[in-house]
Amino acid sequence: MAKVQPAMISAGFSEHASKRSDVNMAELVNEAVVDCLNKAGSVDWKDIDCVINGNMPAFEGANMPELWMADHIAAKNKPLLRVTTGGTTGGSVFISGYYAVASGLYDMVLAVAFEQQSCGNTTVGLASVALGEFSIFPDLGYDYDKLRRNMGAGAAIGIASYQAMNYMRRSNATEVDLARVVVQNRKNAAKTWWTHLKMPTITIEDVLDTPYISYPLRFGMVCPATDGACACLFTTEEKAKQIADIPVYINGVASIANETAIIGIDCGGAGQTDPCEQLGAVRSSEIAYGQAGISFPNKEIDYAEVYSPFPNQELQWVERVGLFEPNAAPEKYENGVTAWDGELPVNCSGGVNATNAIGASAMERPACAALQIMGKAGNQVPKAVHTALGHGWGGAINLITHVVMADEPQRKFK
Amino acid sequence: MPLPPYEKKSYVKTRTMHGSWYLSSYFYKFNISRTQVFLKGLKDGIVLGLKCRNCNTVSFPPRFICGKCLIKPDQWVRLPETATMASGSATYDEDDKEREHPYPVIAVRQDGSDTVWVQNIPDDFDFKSVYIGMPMKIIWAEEKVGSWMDIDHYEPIEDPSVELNKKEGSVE
Amino acid sequence: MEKVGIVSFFQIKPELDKNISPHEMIFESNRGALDFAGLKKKDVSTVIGCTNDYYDGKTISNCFKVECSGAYMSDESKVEMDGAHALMYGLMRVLSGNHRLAMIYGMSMPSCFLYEMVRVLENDPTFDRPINFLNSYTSCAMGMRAYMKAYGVSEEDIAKVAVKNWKSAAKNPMAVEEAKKADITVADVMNSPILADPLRELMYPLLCDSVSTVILAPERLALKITDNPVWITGVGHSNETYYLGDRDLSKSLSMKMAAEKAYKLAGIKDPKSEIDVAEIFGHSACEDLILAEAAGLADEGKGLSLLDSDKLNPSGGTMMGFTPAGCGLARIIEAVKQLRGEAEGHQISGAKKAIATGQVGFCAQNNIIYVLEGGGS
Amino acid sequence: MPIDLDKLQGDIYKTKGMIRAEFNFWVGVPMDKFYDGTQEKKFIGTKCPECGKVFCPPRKVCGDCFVECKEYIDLPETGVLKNFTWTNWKIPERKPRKIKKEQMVGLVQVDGASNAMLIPIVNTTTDALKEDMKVKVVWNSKTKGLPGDIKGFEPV
Repeated sequence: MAKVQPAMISAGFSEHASKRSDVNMAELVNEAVVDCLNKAGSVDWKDIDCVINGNMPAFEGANMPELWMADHIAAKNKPLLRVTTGGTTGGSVFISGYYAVASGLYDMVLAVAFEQQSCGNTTVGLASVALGEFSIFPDLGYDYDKLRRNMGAGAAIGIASYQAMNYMRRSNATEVDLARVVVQNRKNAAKTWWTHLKMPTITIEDVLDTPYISYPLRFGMVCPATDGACACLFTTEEKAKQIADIPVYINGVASIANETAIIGIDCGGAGQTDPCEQLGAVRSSEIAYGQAGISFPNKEIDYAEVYSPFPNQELQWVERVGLFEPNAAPEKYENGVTAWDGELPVNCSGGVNATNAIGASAMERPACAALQIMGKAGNQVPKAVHTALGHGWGGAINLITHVVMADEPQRKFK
Repeated sequence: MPLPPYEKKSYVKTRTMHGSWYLSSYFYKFNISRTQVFLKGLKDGIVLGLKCRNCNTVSFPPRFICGKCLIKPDQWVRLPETATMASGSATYDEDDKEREHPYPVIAVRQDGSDTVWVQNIPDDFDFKSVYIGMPMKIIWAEEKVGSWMDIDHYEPIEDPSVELNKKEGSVE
Repeated sequence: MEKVGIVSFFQIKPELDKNISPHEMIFESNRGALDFAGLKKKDVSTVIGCTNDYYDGKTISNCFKVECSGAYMSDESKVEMDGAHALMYGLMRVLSGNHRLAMIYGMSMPSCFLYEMVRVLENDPTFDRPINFLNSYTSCAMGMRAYMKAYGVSEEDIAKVAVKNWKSAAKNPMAVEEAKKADITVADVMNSPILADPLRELMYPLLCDSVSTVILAPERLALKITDNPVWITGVGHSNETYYLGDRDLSKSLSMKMAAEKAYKLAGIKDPKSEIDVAEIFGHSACEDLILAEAAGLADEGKGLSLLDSDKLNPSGGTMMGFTPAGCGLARIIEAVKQLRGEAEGHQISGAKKAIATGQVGFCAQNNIIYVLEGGGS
Repeated sequence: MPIDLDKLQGDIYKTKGMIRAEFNFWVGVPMDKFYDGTQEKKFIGTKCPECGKVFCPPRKVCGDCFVECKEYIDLPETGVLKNFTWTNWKIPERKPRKIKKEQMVGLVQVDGASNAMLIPIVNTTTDALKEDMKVKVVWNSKTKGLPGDIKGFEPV
């Protein structure tokens, strides 16, 4: 119900790889911005009114790096805003791009998210999410070894394995179901030019042969650490019609926060009793669908990109965002409903499971979904895509971003 | 077994400049006014939870802010020694290579409370036998000193529902 | 731009080392702001935080602040710049019509981290950071030297600005106690130790722990909530290049561009006469002048003339207590107090229009400016 | 594990952080060439193809034109001091500390470049520093292709 209808006209990516050793952070982001502007047709960099930027701060050890890289992201002498919310950074940047246009303050907004994880140590970065919260426990008498073990499970992989246990308990999904998701993602990734883990020949057995990292997740199921950047260009409905052949209208956005899972604040218990219940995602999708005028997401959504570094999360999120009935996802994956040529394709870019440049990942989800609507995606699905969604999660699985877009403006608009 | 190779891209390798972030120069402040009461309770073998008067949410261990209502809860309630397993996993400790089977870790919800907490379980426990919803109980430390480790670990207790479910022919 | 009202605000009194946990501090401030306007938690549909992972010593510093900031089940996001930038995002959300009430807070606890050290992490990691000479002190000092050279201003003149700010802070009940220097003289400032020539210790603000919270509402709703809202009628935001060697440090190009946009939105033709109160976020005494000139309050190089009136920083500016990531919001709150006539001890009578600014970066690289107007009732 | 109950007095408890995170920033091709140059004791800059500005240290992108600067040019060892300061504070990534000998630092515009770089000033006194003074680079005796190769600039 935004007063100004925002539209997305272009998306650009840098090449993603485990070590982009040829570029520094600024040059990496520059690649994505240049790619985005090249694909935007008549838009010149001087037309951009505002630049919004974000990444996961502690992973590169640079505080507010966008100030340094202002020249490289076409932000010299322009407004520059930094939005960071952990894993959902990309989604939050995307959403703030939406709001910058929807507010009527800016006409042409560039949103950029990036991550160069090879600069730092991701494990230390993830550990420092909770280290501050835990530093008191040894003083309260908590055994240090046990603390490390128990709380080490609180980092991203740990939370995911808790989620996986709960999800498998609920839906009776097996490890084969999880491996199937991985195979689908990595095969899809092989068809997109910028992705990281391209494995066109992978099989379920290959995945199940790898050792466990944290039960029930195996090494072969876990996302890689990637360097990469993504840029999106937003503008108003009127301008978008002039510039782009098929503009993508952003019709609903939401980023609902929930209480933390597994670990609470100031030595307290955690509010989410079941980490795969995800009230925040349910509420976010309700709000975003409400804004977009979507009543039956399972029928009206043509394409979905969900943020799933771990395969169990992909199964879980497609249910929580209303695409499938609860606990029905494993069966749908088995029947090929979500495959590239299925009824409801999911993560045809390979998803986060194949490419995880953390700060950029949550933006690549709506960006890839928008490219499918435009018909310009690397792994374009055969069916016509009219409505798509992009989703992201972050923090202590308590932050969610949810974006719904379509090839026509909101029906209830005006 | 390694995964099949993926198409690796190669890039020019440039120099690196070193940088560091000293988290050791940071301090962290905690409000332990509620934790103190909680730990004193543990010393006497009492399990305390903190209840929000507005939404009746009970937190264990106590949280000094109720996120749902944005007020400070102030009503102490005594909780039973039993708990329910809320979630669980097993970590393969990278530093401890000699150990063959993984360490089980669990999150439990104390009965009567609405929050979960990561708790200890004996290291030699067979993690494949635990399941979500399993009833458990507190095993106290031999000497209680008012520390977090007064709850030594949790142990499963007999669960009649397993037998009942079997009779019904459930998958579980 | 449609008018957006500031309906409620709250600031925790700054202290050098506050005996409170950061979560509790945010709770007190956000709860205080809700109570001040008589609102309930569920009325607020979006919460924008302004914290910095390097100030908090935690990655994803907002994920543990959901409960204490009242963001549970509301649309939450974080801006990692200054509090004033977070207000900009809140403003966008209210203006879009998707949200009705937006709560914005900015906080940090300098008693728990080394601010000067963290600023070093802002450097270009490929050149400036390994060389390790660009920091808060040297950048302020070079800005000051450029200003002094360009306009023939002496160190004593800059000291006068600092003296004025410390004296104003003494009148402000919300100022940190250590900053209340009612008897300070120019000689005191000139005799204080040198941080980086010509910047002296008393030209640099005191770091302190605090939280500031502001609640925004669109025009019609604001009038229902309070009789005395303060309107945001204009906003401008701009950023210039990072490289100090490319910039003319005696001016602030980004503030100039931001102010032009803000005045255009607010319909202000002559800022010199129309603006009654200017709350400027300058990192040092000299930056106050540079930014005030760029904001059009005085001609270039004539910033010292502002000392004759009470217009510039009646609260003491950053000298009243500088909270990284919260200072911009504190400036806005001080301006709001002036417009509501609630500034005890340092009220400027008949204040109608005010500006408040926020910044991040070395030598005020990224500036944001708000035009605020009073007059609800 | 023993617990010190006396330490737990009062409502607020303060703990200290534990770890240190290490980072290795890729410098990118233009800066890599710059450091190759410093190893051979010379300055290298990039030139913008549109506005003709020369950047030293080099940059990939010109902020005013937003085009890639592909042309590398050699620059002389002399320059002009644009701005300077001196400080007794050493602020590394760990803890700021005060040192006895003041360090001089300035913005030096290498002749032929259009921007200035922040670099230490050596072999002079604080009183002798003046804006628009001619300066010349002092190389370290051993150059390793690191920023430390440039000891600083000294007045001519």
